[in-house]
Amino acid sequence: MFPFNFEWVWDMAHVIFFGGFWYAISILGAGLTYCILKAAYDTFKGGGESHHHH
Amino acid sequence: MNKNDKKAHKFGMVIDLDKCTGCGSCMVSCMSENNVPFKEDESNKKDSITWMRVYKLTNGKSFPETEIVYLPRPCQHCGGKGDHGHSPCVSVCPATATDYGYDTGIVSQIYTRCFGCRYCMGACPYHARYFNWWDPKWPEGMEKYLSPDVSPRMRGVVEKCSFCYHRYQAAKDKAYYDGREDIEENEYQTACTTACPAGAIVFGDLYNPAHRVHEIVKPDPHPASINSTVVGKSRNPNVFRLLERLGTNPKVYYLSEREWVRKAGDNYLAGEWDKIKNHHGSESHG
Amino acid sequence: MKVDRRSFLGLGLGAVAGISVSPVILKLTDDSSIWTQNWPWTPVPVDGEVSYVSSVCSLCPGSCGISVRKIDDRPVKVEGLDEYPINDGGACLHGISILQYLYDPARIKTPLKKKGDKFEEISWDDAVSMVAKKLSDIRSAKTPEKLACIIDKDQGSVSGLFKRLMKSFGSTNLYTMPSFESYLELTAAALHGKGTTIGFDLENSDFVLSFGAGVIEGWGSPVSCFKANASRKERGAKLYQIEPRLSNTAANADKWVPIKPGTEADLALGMAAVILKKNLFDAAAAAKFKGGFNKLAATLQNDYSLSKTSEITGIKETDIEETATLFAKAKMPVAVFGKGRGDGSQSLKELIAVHSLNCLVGSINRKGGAFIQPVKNYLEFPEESMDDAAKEGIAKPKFGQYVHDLFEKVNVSSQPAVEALFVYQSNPCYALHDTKTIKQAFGKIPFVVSFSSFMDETAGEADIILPVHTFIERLEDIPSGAGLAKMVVGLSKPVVKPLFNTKHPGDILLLIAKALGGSIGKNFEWASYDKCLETVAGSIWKSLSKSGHAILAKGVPEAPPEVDMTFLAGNPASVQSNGDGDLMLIPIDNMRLPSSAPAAAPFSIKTVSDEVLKGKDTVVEINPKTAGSLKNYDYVTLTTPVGTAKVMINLNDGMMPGVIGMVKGLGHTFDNKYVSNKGVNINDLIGPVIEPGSGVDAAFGIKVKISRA
Amino acid sequence: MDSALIPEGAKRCAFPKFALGIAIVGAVVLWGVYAMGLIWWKGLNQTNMNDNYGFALWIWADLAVIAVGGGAFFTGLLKYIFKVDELKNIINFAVIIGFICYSSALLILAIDIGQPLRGWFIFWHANVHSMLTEVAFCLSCYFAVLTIEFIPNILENRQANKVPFFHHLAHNMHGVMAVFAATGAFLSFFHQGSLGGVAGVMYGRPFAVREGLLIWPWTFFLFTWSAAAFGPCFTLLVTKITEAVTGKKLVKDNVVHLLAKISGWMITTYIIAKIIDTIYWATVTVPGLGLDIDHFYSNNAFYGYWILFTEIIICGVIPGLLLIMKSTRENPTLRLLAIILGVIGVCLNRWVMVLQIMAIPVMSFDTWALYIPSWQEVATTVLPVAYGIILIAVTYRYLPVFPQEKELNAVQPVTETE
Repeated sequence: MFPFNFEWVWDMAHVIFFGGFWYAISILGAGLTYCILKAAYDTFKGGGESHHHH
Repeated sequence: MNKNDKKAHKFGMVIDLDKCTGCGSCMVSCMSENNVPFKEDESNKKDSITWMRVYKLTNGKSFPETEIVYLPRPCQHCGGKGDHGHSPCVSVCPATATDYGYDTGIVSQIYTRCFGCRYCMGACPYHARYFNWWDPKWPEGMEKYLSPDVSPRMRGVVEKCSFCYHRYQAAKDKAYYDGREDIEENEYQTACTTACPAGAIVFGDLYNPAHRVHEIVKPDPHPASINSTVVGKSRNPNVFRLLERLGTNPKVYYLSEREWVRKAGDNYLAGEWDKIKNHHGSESHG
Repeated sequence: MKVDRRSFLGLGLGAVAGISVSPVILKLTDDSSIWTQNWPWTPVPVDGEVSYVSSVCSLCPGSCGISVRKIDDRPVKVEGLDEYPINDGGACLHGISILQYLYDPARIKTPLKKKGDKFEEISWDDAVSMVAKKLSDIRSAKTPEKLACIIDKDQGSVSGLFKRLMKSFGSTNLYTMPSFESYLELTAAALHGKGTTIGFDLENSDFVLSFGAGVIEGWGSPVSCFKANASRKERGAKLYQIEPRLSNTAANADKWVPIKPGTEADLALGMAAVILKKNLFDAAAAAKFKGGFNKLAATLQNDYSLSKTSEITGIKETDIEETATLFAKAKMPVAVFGKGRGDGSQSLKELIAVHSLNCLVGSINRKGGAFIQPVKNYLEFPEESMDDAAKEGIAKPKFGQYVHDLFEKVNVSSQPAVEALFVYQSNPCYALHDTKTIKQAFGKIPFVVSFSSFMDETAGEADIILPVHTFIERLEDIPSGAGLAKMVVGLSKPVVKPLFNTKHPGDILLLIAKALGGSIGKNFEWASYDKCLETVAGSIWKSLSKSGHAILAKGVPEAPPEVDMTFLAGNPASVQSNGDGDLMLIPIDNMRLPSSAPAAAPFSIKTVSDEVLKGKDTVVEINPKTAGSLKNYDYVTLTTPVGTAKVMINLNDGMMPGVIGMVKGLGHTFDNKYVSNKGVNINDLIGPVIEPGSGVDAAFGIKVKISRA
Repeated sequence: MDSALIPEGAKRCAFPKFALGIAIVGAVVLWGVYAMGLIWWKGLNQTNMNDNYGFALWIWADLAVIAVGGGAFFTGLLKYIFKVDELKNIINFAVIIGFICYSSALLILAIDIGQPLRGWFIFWHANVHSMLTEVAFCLSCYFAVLTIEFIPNILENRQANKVPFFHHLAHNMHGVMAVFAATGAFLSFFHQGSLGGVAGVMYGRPFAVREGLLIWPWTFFLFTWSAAAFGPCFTLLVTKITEAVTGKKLVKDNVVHLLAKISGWMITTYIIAKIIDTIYWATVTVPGLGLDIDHFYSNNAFYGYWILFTEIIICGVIPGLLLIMKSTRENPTLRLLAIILGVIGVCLNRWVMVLQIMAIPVMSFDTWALYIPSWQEVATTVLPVAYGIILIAVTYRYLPVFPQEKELNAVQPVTETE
């Protein structure tokens, strides 16, 4: 899973597999982080209950 | 270790089915050597751990034409398609708990790594893999006979024949201690081989022409002409492997002078055997 | 701060979040997996110094050399001993399982005394004095013959000590359990004179004609036979197997000749007739036959013509003629007998008839043939001093020649015929035919003393149990026998210190003799059994202690023995089976299941096929034609004149139609869940059939009725 | 008593009635949990699995719920990437069904493995060559995606939405949902495929093995395709059941017709591929290994040709055709028949690709292995179903799952159940 696990080999299979995996994880992480930070910002700015439905 | 390493071995076995008496010594020697547990009812053979299992085969004819033969089945230590080490089980294990030793050709099982998904068992057409459905339990005091060379397996993991790998390690250690580069043929023999009272099992290095197993099997180093995934086919017309056509490339060979026995080693379409049998083992490349 | 619902929720969420980001979860995850890798209830064998101890196995008469691997004090693995003259490295599954016997849950851990239906623990002193008191009482009553004794075998120093005790005591009622060796000696006695035995030179024979002998199923000395059989291919030797079912031996043989059960003697005589008629016999040898050979030859031509033999045995005339001819024309043929393991009931007529073939073709004391030689008495016990009671006692006749005669006598007598019975290392309540009557006899004996390591069926019937060391806990001489061509005495050694409060059987006898005192005590004045063995083994002790074995005889014996045809010339009748069922039930000896003491080890039971044992049921073999509409694993009830049993069936094309085969060695009832309460003991279904002329129990099977259960 | 939590303007049954329903299904859950506890405590000896049947009922259930849960990723893909906007009216529900399916799948895996406490080794000691590794990674990641997709719907609960942070979070997550959906589709493609690969790469098992493209056997693509094809059938089926139970129309016909049409075309194309695959396997692959396909279908009463016929024709060709033809698609009865057949078909396919593989002997002297699950296996397999019912009931009651509900049920109040 990580390069420090002893099964890890720097071969094509690992690069593709974990490349894909960490890429997906990064997108999900970044997306979530963005949403949370933005929500915190919006809350702090006090948009509040104003626009109820989208 | 690299597979092209000069010191690499390919340990294998040839079992003479005409000599095998079905006595069961190999099974018990294996169980005793490898701390295989037992339970109250072992008559359901589908949940009975027998790394070495002796199958009974019949020719299917009725009295008095009936014939039977016994076929001991350890783990076949498959080299996988093209003998590249991608055994059916090793290639599917998600947690690298079973591994192919390129220096020995032995398929290992790491019990503390296995988390019991059993995919390897499904992938193995030989039923050579066994799951610990129960906690291993010995009657009070009997655990004293357990050997420290092989750790008893906990519930919930898969186990199988290791070609008595601990014996290889011990032999290697001794050779190292004696200042020798490599081990002798008789220094590393599996528990089933040494126990067989009929001497039906021959074990050794399939790469080493001086070893008896090589003399009997005469493995063809080239891929078979009809199926390029098959490597190491025997050039002895009486020697066969189980399910050779699948391309699993087992390192366990069988020997029999009886045609129906050799035929039972694999699947053949109607009429196919008669075409193949004369051909069998004759694909010599010298 | 007031904790309202909202802040409580908040706190909770905060705590969860906090724990999630802290290393606690990771640590717990890691620790829990490490815990599963080291579950305290999964044993971890302790490592230590490796050593090997050589010894000899005495689980069966095979007497193989074994090598025991030890880690410090713990034996961990048993293997065949390389270069041992009998087995040369090979081992059978039972020998490899020895350590399971050592730690058997049914081991008797201390002397026991029966109280009601239960046993209570007693001290050795109490146990020995109770036995001594009972024995003294019997002697005081001047009925020393009312002490009877059953031992497992005739040879060896422990048997010697039992015999010595019985003789000193004044009783002739010492019996051995039937064994292959006992049948060999009976056969040899009839043909070649008393005190001789037979060995078969299988490893050199080029044509083995087996009358149901399970050459690779535990017959004789099993590992030695496996080896001889395995070398057949290289030597170009042939094996012809004659028996009603496709046994492993039949399957491995060059030819299987199915025969109607119980007609083996007739076939042997029919073959003899062919050999005589075709002049294929060794005329020079035959010229020296005594006891009416000419009369026998005439009877054979008359009663055992090809057509008659064929009719009796169900074998085609051409097969009989061809097999007899091949046998007679082979260079080094040998005919072997003793169905199955050779230790079950056998007809002496059959054994003699088969062995006569060896005599006819001149295969006696010839390479690859049958070796006739005197039973070697290698132990030198000093002459017993006998008091008057003893002298009077041994003048009285024995109840009978065989162990079944003893039980017959006990059962028919209204007064106790036997006051006290010693049973050493044998299990008559399980292993003899019609176990019900055997147990009934045990009930009629007031005082039964068991010398056993395991709480088996017979030990369970005892009043006092004097537990003995298992053989890997003790020193003992182990003589070979069981049809081996060579005669070897091995030394069984204490590989491990005794686990429990048990004693060496020899030492127990020393204690009992000492407690009895007088001339009996004098006859046992050794400091210990070990000292006794060293003394009585005399000339071979050095070899025994140094190399672990001594070879008493090997190679072809020189002097040709006499051949006396009297028994057959009397034209004895063949044994018939009891009952009125349509089918014949015959016992099957299975290599993976011992049929007598001790019972199978858990490992051996584990290897038993599900076509033999399924769950708690015995599976019997039946030909599909005989089974009719019955299917595999259907339940049926078997009914014989002796008993009934519910079993499953296995449709087996290798079984002769009209015959049902049931394995021996199942149906134990003692307390070991891995081994007991599995299947049926065939001896509950078969009763003894006493052979006229020989007096042996010669039941080869029994008529049986089968019905769907 | 819980009216404050119920979406504004929605009619729901009385709380005691709801609670009673939950309690009944909850009893089934408890039964399942008890069985699960037994299995974790005593081990897999509580099942009727054995060394021949290492994969059994659970793995089938696992594969089946993942297949039918494929409606979530495929609907998401259509809605967010291909911009099929009508599907916004069913996407919430598709996500919830997917969430139930995938959480069930993970739970089943946690019961199924012999050493649950070491389950994470599949990640930590990953063997990247194993299809199962790929399954585990993609499955877990995709479950995270489903959770992310589910969160905004939860936050839209009337009370939760009053919290400004939650309100903003839900809003923002909707904003970037396309990114999550794309990632989900990518992950789904691989784990659905890898589940097919699990069977296809078993070259020791002639019944399972398939040739393929690079490292992927044909079953890889067939599984992905079939999940995308039949997943929407399951979404529609559960919607139909929910509508029947609540006695309300929740999704407009045009949305249903659209999804059914897409599903129909997917099924039809899939089944053509499946037929080609089967013919190639039966006439080239299997004979090449010395076997006649009769070997797989003629030993016992259960595994006969009927299973092949049912899977491909009755539960493949027929629903495909019913759904691509406008007349049959828009006939409620025939549409329902088609989606039921479709769901059965994909489940049957997964059964065949797990249990039949295990049952068939490969060595000439081996025997068929038939197996009947133990009650513990049945209980733990029923557990996710009961849990799913509860989750649907709770979400339906408290969350605005169906955007069209208010509009469709505005006129007169209808008798409601839970």
